[in-house]
Amino acid sequence: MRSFMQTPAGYIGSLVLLSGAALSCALSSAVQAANETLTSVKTDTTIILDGMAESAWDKAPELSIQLDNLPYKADNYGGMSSVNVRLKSLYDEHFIYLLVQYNDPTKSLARFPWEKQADGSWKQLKGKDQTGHDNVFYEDKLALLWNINARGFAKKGCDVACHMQDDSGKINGFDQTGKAPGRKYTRDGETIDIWHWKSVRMNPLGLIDDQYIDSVNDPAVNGEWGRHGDSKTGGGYVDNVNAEKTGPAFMNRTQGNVDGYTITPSQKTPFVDTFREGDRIPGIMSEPFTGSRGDIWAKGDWRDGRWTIEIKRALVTTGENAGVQDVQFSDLSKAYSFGVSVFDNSQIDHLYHEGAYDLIFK
Amino acid sequence: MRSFMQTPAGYIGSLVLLSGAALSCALSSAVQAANETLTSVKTDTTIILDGMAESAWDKAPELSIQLDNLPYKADNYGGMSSVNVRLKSLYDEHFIYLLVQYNDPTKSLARFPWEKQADGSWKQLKGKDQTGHDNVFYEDKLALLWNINARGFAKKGCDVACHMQDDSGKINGFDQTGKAPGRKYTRDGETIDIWHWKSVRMNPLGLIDDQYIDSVNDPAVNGEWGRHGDSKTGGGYVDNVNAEKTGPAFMNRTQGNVDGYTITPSQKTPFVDTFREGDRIPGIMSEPFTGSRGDIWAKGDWRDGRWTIEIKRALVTTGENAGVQDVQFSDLSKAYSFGVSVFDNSQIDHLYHEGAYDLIFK
Amino acid sequence: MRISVLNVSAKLALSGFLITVILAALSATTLIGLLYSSHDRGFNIPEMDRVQSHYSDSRLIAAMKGPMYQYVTEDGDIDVIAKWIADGAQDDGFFKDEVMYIISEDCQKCHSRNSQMSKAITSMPFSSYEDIVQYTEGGYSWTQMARTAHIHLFGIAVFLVIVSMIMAYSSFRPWMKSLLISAGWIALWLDIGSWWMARFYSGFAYVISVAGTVEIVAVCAMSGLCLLNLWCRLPAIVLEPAEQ
Amino acid sequence: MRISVLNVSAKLALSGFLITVILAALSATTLIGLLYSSHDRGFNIPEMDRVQSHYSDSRLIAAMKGPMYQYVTEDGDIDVIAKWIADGAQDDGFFKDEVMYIISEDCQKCHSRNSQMSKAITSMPFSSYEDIVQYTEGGYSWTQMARTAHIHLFGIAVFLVIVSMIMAYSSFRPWMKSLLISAGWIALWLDIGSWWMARFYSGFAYVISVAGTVEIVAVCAMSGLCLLNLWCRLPAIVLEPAEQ
Repeated sequence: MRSFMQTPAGYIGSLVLLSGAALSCALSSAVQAANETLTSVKTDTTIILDGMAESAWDKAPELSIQLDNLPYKADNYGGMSSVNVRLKSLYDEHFIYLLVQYNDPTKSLARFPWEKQADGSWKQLKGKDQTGHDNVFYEDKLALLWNINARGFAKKGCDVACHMQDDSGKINGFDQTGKAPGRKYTRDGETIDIWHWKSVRMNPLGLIDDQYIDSVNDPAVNGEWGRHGDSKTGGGYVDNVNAEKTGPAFMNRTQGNVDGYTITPSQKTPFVDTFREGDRIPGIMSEPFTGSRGDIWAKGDWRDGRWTIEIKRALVTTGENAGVQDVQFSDLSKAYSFGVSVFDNSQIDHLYHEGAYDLIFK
Repeated sequence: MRSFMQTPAGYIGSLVLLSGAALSCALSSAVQAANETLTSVKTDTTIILDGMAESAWDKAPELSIQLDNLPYKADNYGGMSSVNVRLKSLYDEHFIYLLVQYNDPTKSLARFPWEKQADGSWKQLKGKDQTGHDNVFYEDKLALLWNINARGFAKKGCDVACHMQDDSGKINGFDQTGKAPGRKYTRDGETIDIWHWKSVRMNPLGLIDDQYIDSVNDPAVNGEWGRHGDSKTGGGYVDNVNAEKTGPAFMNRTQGNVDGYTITPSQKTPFVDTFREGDRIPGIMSEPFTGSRGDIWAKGDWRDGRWTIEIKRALVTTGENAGVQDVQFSDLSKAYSFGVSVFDNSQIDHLYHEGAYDLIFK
Repeated sequence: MRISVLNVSAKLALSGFLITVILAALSATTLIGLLYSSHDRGFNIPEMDRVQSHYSDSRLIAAMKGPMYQYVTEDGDIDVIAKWIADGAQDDGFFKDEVMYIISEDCQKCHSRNSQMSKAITSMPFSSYEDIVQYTEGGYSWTQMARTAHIHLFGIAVFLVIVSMIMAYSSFRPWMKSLLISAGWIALWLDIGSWWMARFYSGFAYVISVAGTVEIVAVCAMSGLCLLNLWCRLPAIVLEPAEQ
Repeated sequence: MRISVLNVSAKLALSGFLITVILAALSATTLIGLLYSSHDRGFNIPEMDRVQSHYSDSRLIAAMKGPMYQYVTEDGDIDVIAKWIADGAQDDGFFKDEVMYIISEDCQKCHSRNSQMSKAITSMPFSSYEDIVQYTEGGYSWTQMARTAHIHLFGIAVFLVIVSMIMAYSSFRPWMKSLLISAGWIALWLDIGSWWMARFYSGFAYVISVAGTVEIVAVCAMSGLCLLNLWCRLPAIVLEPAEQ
């Protein structure tokens, strides 16, 4: 070594060695951080869907997600600007269960109700924003989006399906000014599953509206663009309005139910006007979906400023078009990417997070 | 040289020479560029005003102006955010001719039309923005502003007449919140000529609405502040509305004309309701201006996404108050400053350019 | 002692330094050319009116003469505002009647908290005396001057003393050495002193330009001459007689 | 003359200087490690792709690789846009079909004049070719380069000439002294020159890294060796024969 260092060549060699070592370290690239995960834990307890967390949930680890973005500024939005959603998951041989909890100071249920006026007439209450969507007389909702095969979802989350108006008010070339700030659709051949929990329209029936997003990006093909309900054999929503459109057609048999802002089949009674000024009647009627659109069960309960929602679905669904419209938890060693969104009494303006989260099974 | 450099004085001299040379270069200032010009070329061909450019226009050089500014963000504006306007000019012994062409993907004519509703009633369609001006049910318009004697117009263009709300929503001390984002008026004793081409109200009659701006800056004196129509002896616009304001009073004799969003004298027929749901009737009636306000002829034609407008006016006008309200091309050796603006289906929100352009005669 | 008799290592050390100083001086010259011309690339001659405006005008006047010039109705308007600033930029009748009128006609449309114009600058409103007066102080403020001056004086002093000392121990004729060394230091004081003086009399912008040029020329000349002296045989005419 | 024969006070003065230079070099290395890695504390090895991105990428690509990376659907999208920029960033079919598609999917939701998204950046719209092309120029601008170069060249010249001169008067073998001194200066010129050249060919980022490493190693080696020479007996093998 001594004689090596003594020669100019040896000295230069040492220098080169040194810089080479530094350089090779420099070339090592950083490892990308993985998504945060929600771990589903195996259970052998029966989970009762009642919007109350039984002790079986205690053994499931909690994932907390901060939602603090909104896609647009609705001019009459009075809801939350951020919310922390806490998630847990359990599974058994056949089903997966989710527990969702978040604080919401207002329980919003008055979705487009009819209200009796001073002159005896009936008026359907609405509060539309600049895009024609309601943020005043609406309902609390929650959406879980599950990736089926959308490019980039695992990294960017729901954002891959989100398309907002460009500078000229267009989406995919179609003028959407005054119609919608944004539209959801995927790239060709890709779908995303939506579990759309609706506190007024479906919660009383113990169901979630099971929907999906595909690549339809033309309003002439589908008014909701890429958003669709799953295939169904029956059930759904009907506006509660008489033929003259001057008032409701039906009412609830027992009007005392304060949460009754929809009319369920068991309550449905022809409308007889014995009401006083200010009385309200639901603007919508709901029947349980049958078929693929009605294969997710859920029950939410609002108590002391907090929504608690329990959800149950088969790990693998078998309804019509289930392979395209539903995420299938068929391989429990895989990670399933999802996103979550909260609608605080808003028709479309929703609190969201950036990126995606992963569900894994343990 | 050697002996010169050898002395201290010689050395200092060289240094001074060097710095002096650098300095004198530094002192040369940049020359300011003159306005771009539109050159009007003498013609002996008859120009037919039909919105189609005959071959006589081929010998006139073209001036291209990019309009890419808007004075405010109308919340329902769905029009263009920039447009390139191409201008040519010809003149003969008595008249000046202008050819204006610009691309506009939408031919917008439905200016406040009446539409028959499902229940048989009539509704006048409007889409007002936050300032109470329409950007949905309006018409395409074009404005040429010609300097008469406004200070600074030759440099700043139309901007010298433009006054926007200040931080407290006032213009010249008057609260304009929700009324208008800006108002047009000049300084005392100054006027600007406006050639205001309106595709629905005046184009079917082959006229331009000849207007001007003066220094009125008080809404109590004139609701439009400094904006006025030129002196007229007759003609103009009337809203087409019945006495109860529940529907139109007149209709077009032949309703088949798709461009007929105004009712011209030859078409005017009392309203008889034999219409179906969704049918529309013009919301306005137009009669040709007579007098100074009707002394500019023009015809625009929209074809394949492009407006072509041909304009004709006497080089020197002789109507009432012509000296104050009209630019006079009385000295063909002078340059005449002008600005141009495009209204894409918008009542007041307009695409404009900064600075002014010059018209010269060759 | 003479630098020409140093050992090779020391000559290498000094040469590296002198070459680096020349490169740095070229960079500084490039920077000055870019800052005081309308170009954004290449080597440029500084434009005198930009130098003057930078060192003596207020930000308001500099903007009206420079990037915002197209929005100024007439050149006379700039003079009106310059007069108001020269008189102390008070919240007086002249401000309300004359200055605010020009500001409202020429600036406020975009410089307003609520402006929706395409080129709106809502973060720099010109709605009140308080909004406007903060852009009326001319040239360097005491704080800016103290900060910029201490950085440049310390920094330049250090490299210039080394260049000067190398020059002082070169073989050139004493009058050449004394002249270049003095020119370097005196030009430095005149240059930086004038940054401040130009605030009061804009003619000092000429002093800044001349002194800056002398400074750069002196530094490059000393560095170049010393490099020659380190490695070349020089003609007798430039050498101190004792060396011939 | 040799530094080993200096009096104790002078040795203390030089030692203080040399130790401070080593500390400063360590600080600079720490800073570089922080700037070109994804960490915000500790001593880090610079990541080559970040160095390359800083000196040669356009703002658009640097943003897509850096702070905006989370909004990029797939890494391949960055390559598509980089290819477009490399081919001259023309308003051509490739721009309309490929680039605008990616921009509209990944950027426009927030980068739009009318965006109301929570993170809307309405002041930097990406709606048209004109909007986007201004972020496609790579690396340092002339002005940035001139400013950064003049500060670094002057600053480094001053301390490096002192380190080099101490080294030149140490007792080491002449080839060691000449080699380290030359390496220090040449690495400096290569390093700073490459900041600019990387704008044209991103491979110069490797020159920046190697030259920067050589620079730091040379400075620390000279300082360390001189400290040893001031206070220790050195083995004959490293000393100039006359000193043995």
